[in-house]
Amino acid sequence: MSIAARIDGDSAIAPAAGLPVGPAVLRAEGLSKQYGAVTVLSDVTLDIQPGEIHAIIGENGAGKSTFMRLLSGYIEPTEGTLSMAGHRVRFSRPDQAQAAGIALVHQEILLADALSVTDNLFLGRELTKGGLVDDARMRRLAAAKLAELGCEVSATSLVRDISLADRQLVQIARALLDEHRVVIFDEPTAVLTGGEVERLLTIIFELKARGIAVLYISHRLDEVQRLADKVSVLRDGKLVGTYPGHTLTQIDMARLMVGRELNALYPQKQATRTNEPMLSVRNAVVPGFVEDVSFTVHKGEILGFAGMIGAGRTELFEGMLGLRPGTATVELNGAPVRIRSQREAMDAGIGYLTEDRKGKGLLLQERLGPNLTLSALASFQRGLIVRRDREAKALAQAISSYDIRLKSLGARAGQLSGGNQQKLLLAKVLLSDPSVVIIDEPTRGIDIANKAQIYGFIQDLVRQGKACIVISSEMQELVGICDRVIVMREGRISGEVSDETMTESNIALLATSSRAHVAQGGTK
Amino acid sequence: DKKVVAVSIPAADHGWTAGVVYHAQAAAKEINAAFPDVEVVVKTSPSAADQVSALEDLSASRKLDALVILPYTSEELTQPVKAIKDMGTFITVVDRGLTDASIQDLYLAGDNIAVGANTAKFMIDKLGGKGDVVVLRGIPTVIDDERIKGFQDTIKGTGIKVLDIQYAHWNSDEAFKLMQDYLAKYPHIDAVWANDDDMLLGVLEAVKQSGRTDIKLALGGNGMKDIVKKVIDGDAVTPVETPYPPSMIKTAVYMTVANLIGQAPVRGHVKLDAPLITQANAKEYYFPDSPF
Amino acid sequence: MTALTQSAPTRSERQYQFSWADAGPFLALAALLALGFLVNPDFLSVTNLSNVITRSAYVAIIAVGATFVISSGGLDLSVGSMVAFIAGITIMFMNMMAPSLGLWAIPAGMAIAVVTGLLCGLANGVIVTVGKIEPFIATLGTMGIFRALITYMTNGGTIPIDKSLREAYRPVYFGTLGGIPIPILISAIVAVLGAFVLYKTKYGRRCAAVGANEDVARYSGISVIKTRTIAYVIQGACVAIAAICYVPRLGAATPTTGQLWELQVITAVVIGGTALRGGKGRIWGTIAGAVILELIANLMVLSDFVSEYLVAAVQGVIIIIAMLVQRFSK
Amino acid sequence: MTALTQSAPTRSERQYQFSWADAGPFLALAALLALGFLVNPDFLSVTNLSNVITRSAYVAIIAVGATFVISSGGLDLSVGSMVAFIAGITIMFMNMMAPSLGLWAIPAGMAIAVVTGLLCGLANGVIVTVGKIEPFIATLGTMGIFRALITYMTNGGTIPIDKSLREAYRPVYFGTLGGIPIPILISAIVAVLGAFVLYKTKYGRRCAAVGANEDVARYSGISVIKTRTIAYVIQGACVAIAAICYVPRLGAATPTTGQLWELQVITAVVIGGTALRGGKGRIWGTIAGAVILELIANLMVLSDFVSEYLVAAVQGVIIIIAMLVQRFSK
Ligand SMILES: Nc1ncnc2c1ncn2[C@@H]1O[C@H](COP(=O)(O)OP(=O)(O)OP(=O)(O)O)[C@@H](O)[C@H]1O
Ligand SMILES: Nc1ncnc2c1ncn2[C@@H]1O[C@H](COP(=O)(O)OP(=O)(O)OP(=O)(O)O)[C@@H](O)[C@H]1O
Ligand SMILES: [Mg+2]
Ligand SMILES: [Mg+2]
Repeated sequence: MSIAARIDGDSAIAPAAGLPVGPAVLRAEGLSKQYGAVTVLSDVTLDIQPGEIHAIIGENGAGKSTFMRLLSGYIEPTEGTLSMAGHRVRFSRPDQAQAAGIALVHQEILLADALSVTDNLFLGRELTKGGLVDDARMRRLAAAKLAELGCEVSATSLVRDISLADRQLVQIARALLDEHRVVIFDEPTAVLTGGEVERLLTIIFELKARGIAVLYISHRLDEVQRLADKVSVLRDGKLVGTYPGHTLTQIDMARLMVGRELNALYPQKQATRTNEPMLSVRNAVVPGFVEDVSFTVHKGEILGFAGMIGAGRTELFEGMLGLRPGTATVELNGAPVRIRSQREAMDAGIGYLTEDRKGKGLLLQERLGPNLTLSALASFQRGLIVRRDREAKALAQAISSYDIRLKSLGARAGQLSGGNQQKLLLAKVLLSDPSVVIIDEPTRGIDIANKAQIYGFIQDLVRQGKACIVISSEMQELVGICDRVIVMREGRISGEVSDETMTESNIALLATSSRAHVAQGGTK
Repeated sequence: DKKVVAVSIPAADHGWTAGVVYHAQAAAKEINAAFPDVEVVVKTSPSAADQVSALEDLSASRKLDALVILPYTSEELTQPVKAIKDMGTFITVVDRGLTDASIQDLYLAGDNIAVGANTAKFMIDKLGGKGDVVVLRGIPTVIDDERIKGFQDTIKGTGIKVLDIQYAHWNSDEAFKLMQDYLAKYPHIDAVWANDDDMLLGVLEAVKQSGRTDIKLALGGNGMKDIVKKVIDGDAVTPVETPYPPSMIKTAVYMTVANLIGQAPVRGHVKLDAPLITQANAKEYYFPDSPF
Repeated sequence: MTALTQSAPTRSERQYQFSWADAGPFLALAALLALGFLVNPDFLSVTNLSNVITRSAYVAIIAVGATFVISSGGLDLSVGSMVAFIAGITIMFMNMMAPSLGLWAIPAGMAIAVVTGLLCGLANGVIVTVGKIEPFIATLGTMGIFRALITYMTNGGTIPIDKSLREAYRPVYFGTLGGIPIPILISAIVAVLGAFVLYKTKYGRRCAAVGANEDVARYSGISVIKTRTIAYVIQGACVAIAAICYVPRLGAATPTTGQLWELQVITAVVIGGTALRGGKGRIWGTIAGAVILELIANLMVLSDFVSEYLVAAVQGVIIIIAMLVQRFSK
Repeated sequence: MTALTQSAPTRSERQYQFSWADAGPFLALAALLALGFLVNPDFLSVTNLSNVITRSAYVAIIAVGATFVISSGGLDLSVGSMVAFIAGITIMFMNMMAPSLGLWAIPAGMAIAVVTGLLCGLANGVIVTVGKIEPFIATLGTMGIFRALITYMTNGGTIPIDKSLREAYRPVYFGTLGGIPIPILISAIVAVLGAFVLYKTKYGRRCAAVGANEDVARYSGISVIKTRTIAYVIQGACVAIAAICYVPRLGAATPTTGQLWELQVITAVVIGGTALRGGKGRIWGTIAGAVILELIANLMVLSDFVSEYLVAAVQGVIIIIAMLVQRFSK
């Protein structure tokens, strides 16, 4: 390990070069968290200085989110203390932390679905005029804050009606609404794409300029590299160390997180692609989202779908799979199939992994086994009985092949860390052995080491002669693994790239500007 | 050893049953005080099924020397009462006879058919043989059924016409609403019959509110104290009342105890009449302390 | 992405946009009125409509409270027996005070009614929130308790109000003010207050938030226990007001007073467009729902189509159809 | 992070771990038995207990079905009147067939009962799932409909079963097999079957998944409509079985048969530890809940402490306490 200028993790007071020295705005000392016998975070001591952007990185399940929840009052530590500007503080509720100036943007979406965007933003701190809630003013402020973030939803729309990305932006807006001393972002960009991410990063730099401390968690190490003044690494619930951000390369970070050398992120592309059409979709229409989209994916091919948020990719596939109203002519292996429900899609051999793992993917209150087998129960049946022993075996298998990390086997799906939930969901979808696999955002919230694993796994699928469609907002990832990428914009296909035209800049061009279509000379 | 007399009656869910409970408890208290070697136990049940359960419970935990029962329905209680009789218990049945009359050692009954028939006779008389009448019935049970039958059979062939008949569940509020609707629907009504006094209270309020003067008669039934008071006071619209005294339970308990400890065997069939209560005899039927 | 400034005006338009979902109950109401007129032209007579709307006042008033409870994620099955219990307490108190206070016994009794209502609501709220008992069961329990208490108080019979108070109190149900029956006025006031609290105050926002997502509410520093308990207390106050209007109608409380009102109240709230799972309350829809229910019952009597035995069936069918109309108008 | 293989054995241990939450209803049951013994030693006599458990069979059988409906995220308020309706149909059919079929009319009637139950359940299910109507309101509607139909069928009176069938049919309620009353055996069979379907089969998994999160279920290829409708159909079958046991007990169907059973059924399910919001069903808890309710009523009859008027209040209090005991045992 050739990592330069390591800062002593225990006495993180030692400043990184070029950073101002001062009293820590927030200090965690000996912080530990246990759930029953399980230790999730152990003895973490860390100082956060005003005006610094402090990234926390670590593998899935390393304890990052737990640490952040401890700092912001969502959970209470088993041991250890917090202090702000030298004064001991104790938070037993998040609003206490907020009152003290600490805001957390959750990794999960924590909004009330049935309420409007504005109501969610001001929940618990409604503005009033003469004792009455001042809706007009709250709406104005909400709209302004959302505009600042580049979120285009109306301030009066209900949260249940807006997309995942917009929800995330609403969450961020909520944390930024009041002036705080410390703002914590837990994987804020997992569901965002290019434009939104840039805007968020700009805002974070503004916060820093105003002397606000920012804690930033992301698996997108390029963001970490651009943003972070300091990088703290968690591994297995322990603080490995704190390092000056600008001296670390992404490879360094990955090594520190994993504790071993890493191979290349993207696997060598294999020539598994054939010209044998496997799934072909004609004239797909999803009212309000998708107009007339046609495409074909071949046996052994990895086909990417790129686009900005709101391009309609998710809707295209949900419409095609009968998960929302829409029409499409679908042929599988040359034979027409009618798909009116997800069940029929599965029976036809099409698997779909949703982008919304908490809302649509997993039963959070349920144990892992039943979650894993939910969509493939028939194959666990003998007679009428669902065989628990087979289920347990399948789970053990999934846990090892997808490297799902959990502290206890009795855990509920909701207790897994975000990344491990995603892996469980992947295992669930692949359990019924589909021949066409559609994965919406395969690596959202997945750490760098696991990403490589998942890419390898997608390759395994096509090597077995399946076809794979990957919808992703990470262009780099699409370029890294796909044979071909279709780009969507405003509900239509705006172009297609493959081989040498498959570059991030071409995809970005097709995704954003209508002129790009012309420039590409009609790749459609 | 004390002789045990179990009294099984419906729970107090409206005025009349409340009267039954009141009189049953009064009887139990008086007898328990007067006869040290008799114990009267009163149990109420909110439904036929519960009454069967209560019988099972009462007989499972002790030997019953006598059972006084006012059954919810005849059919449903016949077998369960028979099971008790088979254990050697003296059976007194009140109001509703069992389908197998041989089970009843003593049967004391009101006459629901007569309640309807006597009311009808009075109406025919008072209205001169013709007129438009609206009727409110109670909840769908035998009592209600018999009263309505008595009424309808009696007016058959006369000029009395029933404009409408609907359930008001022996409930004053529902009767009030129903009467309001009758009044809206029919521009002319000569008389109203609510087959229970709880309902009559609601009817009278609705008539009073409407200010209508075409209603010459508004009659009820059961002998509620407020209505008997009206009769005593010579009310023009409610000049008569038909008794169906809840106190019959008390009579039955006393007769049963007499059979048990007295030297006089009391068996057979007693039918209480349902004579019209008029201003002349109303005082006999007025119990100001009863809840009913 | 610079569309923000342009899209700003749309935002306020949206606010006052016509919503079919919100209009559902009112459409159903209009359809029912039209149907009623076809069945029997007397249906739309002023007397009949005024009678029916006056009658719906109790359920409407209680349902305003229920809108709070339900939108906060709770449920209250005890309201029907609570009406009876409060009416009983009120009458007993008035009768007791009549000799010494004279007619002042009436306002004193009303005050007692409100206090009793608040306490009953508080009891429900505390059992549900602090005791953490499923609202359905908790209030089913208190429903039995209140019903038993009124039966006990009346010995199963009736508690009539003192003759000396009767006439003075009567106008609270039968009187009019500017031609409008007083119960209608009272329920209008309750609805306006309810709408004000639910839509315009911090508490209203928090109430809906607690119903929509308890965790989110808690994380936002909202006390779920306090908020939901207050909803039950509001419910108690509404029940008390309904009881105050109820007593002068028949001048008595009986063990059957308010029987099954809880089901009517919940039906009114749901027909009005409030979801039983919480998070959204519609006061005006609730009022429409209460009127719809009473109109259906009225229509059954005014029409001659239906056998007396089948009235309940037809009512059931109409309610289901009304809900379907709502679904389709969405 | 290779801890996975090591921790594998823990799995089966955990599977059969003792859970206080699950034990709650049984603890409450034990507490009640102890209390009963203190109040009246006869309480624990074989006859009494056998009576009480036999009696709780109806509610238990229906509640097994309700466990499915509730854990799939539904609710069914119509079960009480459905019992009456099915009992009515069954008796009418048996009486009609008695002259031609003789005693074979009894099994034929039972078959009709089951078919009717399945159809009633299907109707509820379709209204709720396809009609997308809030289950509370939809089944409140069908509750009115079934109740009205039985009133219509009986003309407001009773339909007694034919004398010729009476004696032959009696043992279905009053008989014993190996010393155990037949209704207890039937409810045990229903419970075992229910537990098997809910815990061991594909359908049971799906049912719980639909109740826990509709979206997840849909995205897992589960038809929410089908799953939930089947739950209502199961409920209908259970109601039919309960009706089959009910008829010989009272030998007649009346318009008041089964009144308020829906509340008892839901209470039994909830006391048993099934959450009303769905996602988790506990068949054995439900059975315990049904027995608890019947024991409370029995205790009221056997003890002489409580005024007749207050029985309902004491029952309410005991139910609330039983729920609190459960909460605390978690
Ligand atoms: N309530 C809980 N009970 C038991 N274990 C828990 C609970 N919450 C979290 N854990 C465990 O704590 C560990 C750390 O979780 P955490 O969410 O902090 O990880 P993370 O670093 O944020 O991961 P990711 O990058 O995947 O989001 C995980 O193994 C998780 O299963
Ligand atoms: N229920 C809804 N009602 C109204 N608008 C909606 C609804 N759901 C989504 N939208 C809008 O539709 C558009 C498409 O949504 P979505 O973000 O899911 O598309 P996408 O191409 O899958 O993007 P990504 O997968 O990158 O998030 C967005 O503008 C979103 O705000
Ligand atoms: Mg995390
Ligand atoms: Mg998407």
